[in-house]
Order: sequence, then structure tokens, then C-alpha cells
Amino acid sequence: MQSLLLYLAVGALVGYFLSMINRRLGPIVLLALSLYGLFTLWNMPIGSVEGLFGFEDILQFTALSKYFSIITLIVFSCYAFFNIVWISKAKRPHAFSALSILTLFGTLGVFLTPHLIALYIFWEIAVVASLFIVPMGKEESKKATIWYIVISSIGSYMFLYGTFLLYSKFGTFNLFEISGDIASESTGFKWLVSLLLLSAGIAKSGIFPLHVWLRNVHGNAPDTFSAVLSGQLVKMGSYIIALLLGTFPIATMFSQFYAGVNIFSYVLIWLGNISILIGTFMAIKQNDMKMLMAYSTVANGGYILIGLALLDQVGFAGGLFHVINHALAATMIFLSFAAVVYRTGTTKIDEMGGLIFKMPVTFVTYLVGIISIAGIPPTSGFVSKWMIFQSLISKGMFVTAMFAFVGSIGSFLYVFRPLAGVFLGQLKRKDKDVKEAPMIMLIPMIILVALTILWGVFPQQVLVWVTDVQRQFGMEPFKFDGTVLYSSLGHWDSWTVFVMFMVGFIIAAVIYILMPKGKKIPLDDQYTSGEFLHNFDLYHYATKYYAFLEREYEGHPSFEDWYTSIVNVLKAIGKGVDYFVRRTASAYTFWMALVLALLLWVRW
Amino acid sequence: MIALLIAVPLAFAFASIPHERLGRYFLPFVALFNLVCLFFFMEPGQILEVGRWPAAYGIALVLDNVSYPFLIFVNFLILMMALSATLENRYGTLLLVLTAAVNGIILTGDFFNSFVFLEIISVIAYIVAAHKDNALGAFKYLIFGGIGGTMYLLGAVSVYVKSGTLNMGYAAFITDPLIVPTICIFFLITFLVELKVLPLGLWAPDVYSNGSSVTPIALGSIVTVSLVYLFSRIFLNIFDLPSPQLVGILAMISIILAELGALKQKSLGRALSFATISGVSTVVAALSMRESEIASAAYFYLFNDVVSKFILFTLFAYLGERGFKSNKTAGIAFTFASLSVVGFPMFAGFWAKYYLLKALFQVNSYALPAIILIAAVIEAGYLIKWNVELWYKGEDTPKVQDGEQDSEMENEDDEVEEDFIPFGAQVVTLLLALTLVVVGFMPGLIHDQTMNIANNVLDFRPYLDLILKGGM
Amino acid sequence: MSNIIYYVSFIILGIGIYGIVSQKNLFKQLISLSIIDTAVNIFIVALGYVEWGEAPIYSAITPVANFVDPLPQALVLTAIVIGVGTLALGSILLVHINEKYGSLDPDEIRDIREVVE
Amino acid sequence: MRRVWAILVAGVFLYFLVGQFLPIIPTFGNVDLFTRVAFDIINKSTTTNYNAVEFKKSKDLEDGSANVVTSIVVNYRSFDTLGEVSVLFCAAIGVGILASMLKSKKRIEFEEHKVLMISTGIVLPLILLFGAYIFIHGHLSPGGGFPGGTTIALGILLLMLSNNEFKVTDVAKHVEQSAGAGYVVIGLMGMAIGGVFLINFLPTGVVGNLFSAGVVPIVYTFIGFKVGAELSNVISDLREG
Repeated sequence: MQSLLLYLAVGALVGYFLSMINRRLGPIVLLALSLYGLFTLWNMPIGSVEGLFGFEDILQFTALSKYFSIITLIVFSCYAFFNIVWISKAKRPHAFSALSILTLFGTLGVFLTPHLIALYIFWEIAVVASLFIVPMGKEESKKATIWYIVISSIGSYMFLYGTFLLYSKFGTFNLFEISGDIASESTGFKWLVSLLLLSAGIAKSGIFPLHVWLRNVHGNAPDTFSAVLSGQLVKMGSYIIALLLGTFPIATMFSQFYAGVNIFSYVLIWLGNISILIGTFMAIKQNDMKMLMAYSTVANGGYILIGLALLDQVGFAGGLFHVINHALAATMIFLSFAAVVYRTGTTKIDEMGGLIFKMPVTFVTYLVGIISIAGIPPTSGFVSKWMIFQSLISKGMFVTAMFAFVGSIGSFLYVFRPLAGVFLGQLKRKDKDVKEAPMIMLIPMIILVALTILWGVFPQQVLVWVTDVQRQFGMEPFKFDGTVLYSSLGHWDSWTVFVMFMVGFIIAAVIYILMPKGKKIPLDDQYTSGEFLHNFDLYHYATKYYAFLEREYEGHPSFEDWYTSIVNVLKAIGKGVDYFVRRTASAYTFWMALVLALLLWVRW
Repeated sequence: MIALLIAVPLAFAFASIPHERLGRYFLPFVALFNLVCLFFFMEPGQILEVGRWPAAYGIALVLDNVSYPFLIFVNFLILMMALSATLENRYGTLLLVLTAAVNGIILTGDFFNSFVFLEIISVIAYIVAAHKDNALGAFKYLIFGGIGGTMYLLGAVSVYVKSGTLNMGYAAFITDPLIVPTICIFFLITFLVELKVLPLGLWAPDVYSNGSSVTPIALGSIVTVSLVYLFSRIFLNIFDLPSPQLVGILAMISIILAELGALKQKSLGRALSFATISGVSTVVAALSMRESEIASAAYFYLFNDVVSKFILFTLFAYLGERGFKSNKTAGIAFTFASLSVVGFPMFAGFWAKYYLLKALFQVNSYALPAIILIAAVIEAGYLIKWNVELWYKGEDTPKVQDGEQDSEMENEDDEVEEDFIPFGAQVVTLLLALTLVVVGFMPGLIHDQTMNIANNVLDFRPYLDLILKGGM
Repeated sequence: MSNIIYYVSFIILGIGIYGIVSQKNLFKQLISLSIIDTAVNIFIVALGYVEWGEAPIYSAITPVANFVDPLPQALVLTAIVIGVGTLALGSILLVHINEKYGSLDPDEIRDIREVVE
Repeated sequence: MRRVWAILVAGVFLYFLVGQFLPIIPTFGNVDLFTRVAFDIINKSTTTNYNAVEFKKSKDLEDGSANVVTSIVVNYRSFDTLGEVSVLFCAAIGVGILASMLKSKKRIEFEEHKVLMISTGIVLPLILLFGAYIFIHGHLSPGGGFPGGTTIALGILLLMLSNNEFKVTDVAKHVEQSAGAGYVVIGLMGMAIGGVFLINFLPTGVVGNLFSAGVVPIVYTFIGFKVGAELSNVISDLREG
């Protein structure tokens, strides 16, 4: 671990200078480092302890570290692979490559250490490194950066406060050493510390009420980096949540509240519910495909939080499993978007259309991605959603189950919008000459597709990691046997489902081939009955796609506006301060008298 | 020997009058001379009785474990300023006197003498503040600072009335609980004014934001450091701070208000001025706790804040809001400095916050850490905004390149290199930025020193021993 | 009643403070500052008075010491010079302000500044 | 309203001074000099044993100045005075800088008056002589470098008022430079001879004699020249604009 982190730190510099020679070398360095890291950490025995920079035993390789590191490294490998070609479009390729490597360094560091301060340091390194990549994107990305840093700082400073609060009580920064003693503290302290520490995770994984940055940042960041943001950096938040919920004896720390779930988890579950609701409904509204997926990330963050907060045999495993699903799916989707943008130069859904025949592999990647997000077999997305639902229903938490269900239905709706708008429908005239993305871009996408389906059909490998984590936290591990998964309500065999599904798919394909083909007509003919067409956009398939749904919650309260107005209030106070500054010495003297009076009053 | 630190700058200042340019060239050499003297020919634990009059009768210059590191830091800052600032002709002479005065205010062990040096500093401050046609700001400072100085004089005189001598060491024998707070209130008012704690620091933004490369650095860095020294000498070492909680609360309010003021500003210079207020207020709030760990962290915080603000203000003076397009090194220094101010890891600022929070939590103080962190969030917001804005200023909208066409390494230097920044300033800011990084990796470099200061500043005995022992 | 001189100096100081706060004209503020300086100087000299003491100079009239406290006088000497320096600086600053804004009234100056910004 | 606030503010200060500060200081005139360092300073026995000082009799004391205030200003607390000189010096430079930064270079002209011109010619040498007397006798009589210098500067002012042609030349700067540097050099000489900065390294003579008090008259002479030159410069800067 030590050497890996060192290589990464040095690699950032090397990457910077190598990409001066040729900008493609930057992503290649990142790819090499990620693959090396994947190889090392895959083979590393769980429980290894190492020092770093002279601090002894600061790195600790747990089952949870392994799980999250592997996800991270898979995402980063694909991202780096994809970037080899894409980097030619980057605005500042040297800095981009170097900061990407630094981001990986930071995130891996977060996963590898139980020492809260070291964790915070790595965390901030990852944040700062990614922070300076974000404004390399679209015009609005400068503003997005502010959102990112402010919300992230709120989370991480609360984390820091909580860390020091723990330190002042227990005199150590090592999370595992603290975990045993915390149960005996006062209730208020437990609430405070748990919430403070968790808020870093909540901010990072885009859970309500700190979800507002995702739309701006994911939507405006450089195209491929959105994949890392959504597929990987958000998972840093999930890691914190999983780590704290697993390490702290939450179940015994807080009183039972409902259906065997303690009050703290229950609060978290409700935050998850709201996130699902907001994420889903806002995603339905978006016309920008990247922003759409950003809200989808909010909703999926909610799923993960619910799963993890359940803290039981099936639900926790489901939450963890969902982490890897969403990481893969989000990476796939954002990479396919990046490929589309690479060719067409826009992210607006209604400016595209009919790319299915021009970019078939990209289409398939997107398709599998959204199938996984919607939780349909045979992708791995189904496995995790099944587990979360199982746990919810077996506990009798029907309201939450309903929210999750609404989220699932909603996800069908929103993922279909880019599918229909971008890939299906009529090809735009300006996109006539669009080609499939270059081969190098396709390879990582295909790998991701293969992984998603592989783990959907044979989830054993992931489940081994997940159950290892559960054992680490002393929970009853999830039960599975080969491809058969068990829960209290029953069991299913992913292989059987896959076979059934393939049979259905083949039947459908046969019908499709046998049936007569549809006739192709140009866009102008379609809706106009020969009338002259003034505005093509209005007749685009995806324009006002879900108008009938959006109508229902048009005047919804916007948290973004709400936060902006808070900032405006703060600025108004600042203006007041400025007003006093601009007075003359007469007014200053008044303040001096006031302070003097205060001093006298306090003393006597 | 110690007196050379004051005498040499003064002699050069006087000598440079008819030839106005000379002062400018003397300044770096004098600062360097002071540093060399400090490093090689002096060591802490000396006292110089000027004119060989016993400390109680005359004036004693004390070089102890507290003043020594402060002197090195201040002279280092002066050297950096001499190399980086564009000094107009006669400012060199003034800054030579300023060098003498800050060295004097740190060395002196006499209340009235420190008042004299305080007034020298103030007078120079008024002049420097008027740089770049900022007479109004300077005048407001003059009136307000004048009242503050008067308070200090009253305080010094009342020390004489009560203890019969003006020496700081003997003044500590005044222990009457009725008298000490009254005397301290005089000093406290002055310090709140000069250290810019907000209700009394309202003069600062108008003074600092004049866009000069001298004003904010001479006043915000060098003078502030020397006054923080005097603050800790008087209120940590000699007297007890009167109503420390009130001072703490005032400083906390000041932190937040200053950050909000900075958030609102549309001009970078004013935003930085407010940020300076907040930084110093943090130090005051921490020092008002009178705990050695916290004081040590406060000095660390001061170090980081002063060095970072030095970089920010210098670059602002030269670049204005023109952006870093053609000044990459300046941009890097600026970004490092702002990250360090906010307190991101691997910069000195992180350790400043780390030690401060750790020490504060150890004494179960929970409000100040919260305030510091909230301030850091606001600070992060506007500083990063400025960074992003300046880095991407004038960047044309992305050119849509054809996919396969890979332009070999975009030539970034093809624009006309507009050299806004003098070479000296570039080197100095980069050097200081690297210092921040190095300290970020090896916080012990500074922390050992600040720990040493803090342990000594809270222990009155060594200082008194030194003064009673007398000597050369 | 023996403290009357202290009261006088305090009242002068109060007048100075009153002047700074109440006067809009910047020049009057500067003069008020000067008044404060003077008041403090009076006060400090008064602190050194010893009953029936003489001026602290050995001379033909006072060959042996029966003096008032000379130290406050020495301090005041320094303080006066400092006050003079401040006064000189303040007046040249006012010349600058008057040149830039054409007025010494802060209200008018503020109007001009707001227009400029 | 402004006045009411002003009264309130002044009231707070007065309350503090009268209510809190006055009780802790001794009543007027009721000072016990023995408790203050001034006692030893008056008797010139800070380093030696107590011995009553007598005018024109005591000799070779630690400080030979008949004027005790002068002995404090230029000897015991000479370092303060060095600082004081620097304050004035900075103020003079500041006035110079700021005056040179004025955009309108409008010189102030006075109406020339015959009587004033002629009488200036008569009085000016006397004024200058008187100024010189004040600072040379600073250790014997009331006065010293600062009043002496100011008197000289007033003479210059009179010259300016009477004569529009008159300008303070660079000579003033050179005087200022050499006098200021001279003070520091005296201090450094003390360091070289006596080992301590600003030590009184000359014999102190008999109290009350003109040639007594060691370096005190020399320093005061320097200060007198310096202050005179500085204030002349300030006046001239303010006039020339």
C-alpha cells in the first residue's frame, strides 16, 4: 500500500512532465498505475498493516478498503483508457492528467487508512485535485466549482470537527480503537459525533440536503471526469457512511425505533428516501443528459444509504453491492456520453437524435448502463436492488419500500429520455457524418459492459467481497451459494434468471427479424402533413418529453435557490460590515466607546 | 550588540535622506545584515541595558526565547518585501526606519519605549497607507490610530505611577486585582485597534485595499507580527488579559463578520483585506485563551496567515485582476497561498488549523473551532472563486477540434508574454509558496519554534530573571 | 478638590473625543485629536507633581533637590513631538483629500466616492 | 443626533477615566518620590550610592546634567529620544512624499511687506542665536534640542513669510542627514568605547557648568539641528506643494 501510494504521488509529477512531451502519455501513466494498483490490492491479504512517511501503522487494509479500492481502480482504469484519445480535447492536458492521478492518490488513501486525520488529509487531497479539474469543463463549470468546494468543505469540516470531538474524548485518532468505547458516552454526544462524521459522506455522496452540488458539478465538469465524479468520487462518501455505520456499534448506540431499526439509521433512511424522490423527479426534468445522470446519482446515493443504514444481513450487503453497480453503470453512462459529446459536441438531448446506427457500441454501452441502473436482470443492478427490497419488505418498512419502488419506476422514465432523444429518433442533419467513437474509447466501455453482465449473472465474486466486509463488522454475512442468493423471504438463482431472460431475448429477436421493417422517412415528413416547418426543435422527439409529468410538480421548491438565497443573506450582512467600514473616524470612535463600555460592563 | 538591530537600520535611514534612491538599495542589505547578526552572532537569553543604566532606570532590550524567533521572522519578511515590492524612492528610507521600529518594539522591555516605537510604526503606517492616492483611508486610520496610541500612552504612564518604573519586568509586580485590569484596558483598546479586531478594525479594509505592493505587506504582515508579539508579551507574559472571554467573543465575531465582508466584495483587494482581519482575529481569539498549546498553534496560524497573505497581496498588487494566463508561476504561487489560507492538507495552513483545533479541543473549547471552520468554509468559497476566475480569465471558448486530429502539444507560450511582475517578486512569491509546501510536509520546522515561544511566553520567570540579572 | 487638574485634563480629553465624534469636517477631527493629545500631556505632567516641589533643574536658586517628578515631564516631551509629527502628517493628508474630492466633509466625499465606484 | 452620540461616547470615556482610572492614581501632588525610579534619577545615583547632588559642587557623577529632565531625555532614556527623533524624521519624510505627490503644484505666495522684510533681517539672526542657545544650554536650563530646533524653524518660517523668493535648499536635507546619523554614530561610539549602545562615554564634569554632562550637549546639538532642519523642510514642503 505504502509503495502504491508513493508511486501515485510521484506519478502525478511524472504524469505532468510526460504529458508535456506528448499529452497522451498522461493517461497512459494513470492507466499503468491503476492496473498496477488493481493487481497489488487484489492480491493483498486482508488485515495488512503498513506505515507511511514515517507514521507507523497508519495504513490498514480491511475488507472494506479492498472492496472500495477495487471499484475505484476499475473505474480509474477505464477512465484512463478512455482518456488516451479523449485527452486531445482537454483544455489543459498536463494539469488534467496530473490532477487525475492525484485524485486517485487521494481516494485510495482514504480507503486505506483508519486514522481519521490521515483520512481527512487524503480526502482533502482528492477534493482539491478534483476541484481544479472541474473548471476545465464548460463555461458554467467555474460556478460549479464554487458549489463543489463549499458543499464539500461543509461536509469535510464537520467531519474534522467530529474527529477532534472524538479525539478530545478518547485521545486517539484511530477509528477502530474508538469504536468500542463510544457506546458508553451520552446520547447527545453520540448523535453529534455520528452526524458530524457522517456529514462528510452525506455531502460527498449527494444525499439530501447536501445534494445540490451534483447537478452543477457533474453536469459541467469535463466529460470523462464526470464519470469519475459520479462513478468514483461519490463512492468516497458511501465509503465513509459504510465505514462509520459498520465500525460504530450504531445498533447498540441508539435506541430501537421502528421495525428493529434504530432511530439513527431511521433518520438516515429517511434522508435516503428524500434523496431518491428528489433525484428521480429532478432527473425526469433535465434536458441536459449529464445533469440528468447527476440527479440519477442523487437517487442512487439514496439507495445505497438506505441499504447501508439497514445494517442487517441482506440490506447492508445490498447497499454495498449497489455501490459497485452504480459505479460501473455511472461510469459506463458518462463514458458513453463523453463519446457522444466527443463526436457531436453537445450535451443537450434535443440537439441530438438517431445516433443508434452511427454509434452502435456506444448505444449498447448506454443501454446496458441504464438497464443496470433501472435494476433489470441480467445486469448486476438487479441483484442489489433485489437485496435492498428484500430487506425492506422483510422488516415491514413499506413506506421506504414504496419510495424505493417509485425511484425504480422513475428511473425507467428518466433513463429512457436520453435513450430516446440521443440514440433513437431521427438523425439530425448536422450529425450526418458522425462516426463511431475511436476504438480506444470503445474498449473500456466494452469491458464495463462485460463486467456488469458478468456480475449480474455470476455475482459470487462481488458477494465474497461484500460478505467479507460484513464479517469484518461482525454482522451476519449474506447467504449465497454459487449463483443462488438467499434471503429470509426466499431465494433466486441468477443463472436461471439469465437463461430465462436470454430465451425471451432470443424470441423477441426472432420476432423482430421476421416482422416487416418500419419505413424510414425524413424528419420533415413526420408530423407536418406537408406543412412548412419553422422550428425543428419543437418537433424533436425529446422536446418536452415528459411534459405531462413535469406539469405535476412544476412549482417545486428548489434547494439550489434556497442555498443561493442563504448566501445572499450572508452577502447582505457583509455589505452591512462594508457600510461600517466606509464611515469616518467618528463612527469608529463610537465603536471604540462601545467596546470600552462592554469591557467595563463585563468586568464590574 | 543587540542594539545594532535597531541602530544600523536607523543609521542607514538617516544617511539615505539626501540621496532618495539609496534607501531602497540599503533595505535588503540591512535586513540581510540583521538576519546574519541574529543567526550567527546572537542567541536568546541576552539583555542589553541601553547606556548601561539598570533596567529599572533606563531602557533594557531583551532578547529572549520569545523575541528571538519573532525577530528572525520579521526580518525575514522585511527582506522578502525589500526584494519583491516596488519601492518608490523615498519609501526605502521609511521602511528602513520601520525595520528599526519593529525590531525595537520586539526587543524593548520598556513600556514607554514600546509606545515610542508603536508611534514610529503608526506614523510610517499612515504614510504608507496613503500610497496610491489613498489619503482618505490613511486619514481615518490616523485619527483612529491616534486615539489608540493615546490609550497606550495612558496605560504606560499608569504603569509608571503604580510600579514606579516603566520596565515591563517590574510592572508584573503590580498584582492588585483592581488596578491591573484598568491598566490593561488601555493597552487592550490599542491592541484591538492595531490588530484589527473588527469593531475596532474597521479602518483596515480601506487602508489595505489601495492596490499598493507595500501597504498591505508592511502593515498587514510585518507590523501585525510585531504587534502580535507585543500583545502576547503584555497580556500573556506580564499581565493577565482583562476579561479574556469578552476578547475571545469579540474576536470570534470579528472572524465571522470579516469573512462575510470578504464574501461580499467585488474587488479582490478588499476581499483580501477582510481576510487579513479574519486571520489576525483568529490569532487574537486563540491567544486570549492563555494556554501554551493554543498559543503555539496561534503562532503557527500567524506564520501561515502572514506568509500566505504576503503572497496574495504581492501578486494582487502586480496582477490586479488580470488573470494568470501569462503568469503561470504567479498563478501557482497564488493558488498555493490561497489553499494554505483555507487550510487544505499538505500546506502549512492545514497544520495551523490542525494544531489549533487539537489544542482547543483539549481544553474543551468548542465554540472557537466551530467558528474557525465556518470561516474556513466561507473563505474556501470566495478564495476558490477568485482562483478559478483568475486562472480562467480571458480563456476563449473551447475550440471544437476534429476528433482524430490531435494537435501536438498545444503551444501555450505562443501568446505575447506580458511580464507584469518584476522578477524579484516572482521569485519571492514562488519561494514563499514553496515554503508553505515544505512546512506542509514538515510542520515540525515551525511547530518546534512556536512551541518554544509558547512555553516561554506563558512563563514569566525567565523574563524576570533576565531583567533582574541585568548585563550587557 | 485637589484633583481638579485631573478633572480638567479629563474634560479636555472628553472635549476632544466629542469633537471627533460630532464634527463632520475632517480638519476639525484632526484638531480634536490634537486636543486629546494635549489633554493627555497635561494629565501626565500633573501626575508627576509633588507638593511644594520645584522644577527639576539644579540651579543657583535650587541647588539641592526638592523637585517634582521629572520622568513624566520627559515622557511628555517625547509625546509632544510625536503629536507634532502626527499633526503635520494629518494636515498634508487633508491637503490630499481636499485635492482629490474637493471637500473635507465626509458626506460629500462619500457621494463622490460612490459616483466614482 | 450626532451631538447626542458624541456626548454619549465622550461620556463613556469620561466614565472610564473618572470612575475607574482616577481611583487608582494618587491624588494630585501626593506623590512619594521614593517609590519611583525618579528619586534615584534626580539624585543621579542609579548605579552608585546615594549622595545628595549640589549645584556647581558635585562632580563626576554618573550624569552631569543640571536639568534632570534633560538627563532623562538624553541620557537615561536616550533610546526613547532616538525613537522620538525617528518619529519626527518619518513625519517629515511623509510630508515630503505626500507633498510631492500632490497633483497641483501651487506654491503659496504671501503679500510682501516692507516692514516685515526689514524687521526680519534684524530679528532673524537673534532668533537663530536664541534657538542655538536653547539647545546648547539644554542640560542647564529649561529647553533643549526640540524647542531649540523649533525656534530655528520658526525663524525660517518668518523668513518665508517675509520673502517669497526664499526656498529651503538641499542643505537642510544634508543637515538633517548628518545630524541624524551623528546621533546614531554617538550611540555607536558609545558601543565602541563603553561597550554599550548610547552610553555616556565622555566625562560628566561639574553639575551646572556649560562643559559638563558628557555627550548630552552634543546630542542635543545634533537634535537641535535635526529638528530645525526637519521642521523647516516640513514647512517648506507644505508651502511649495
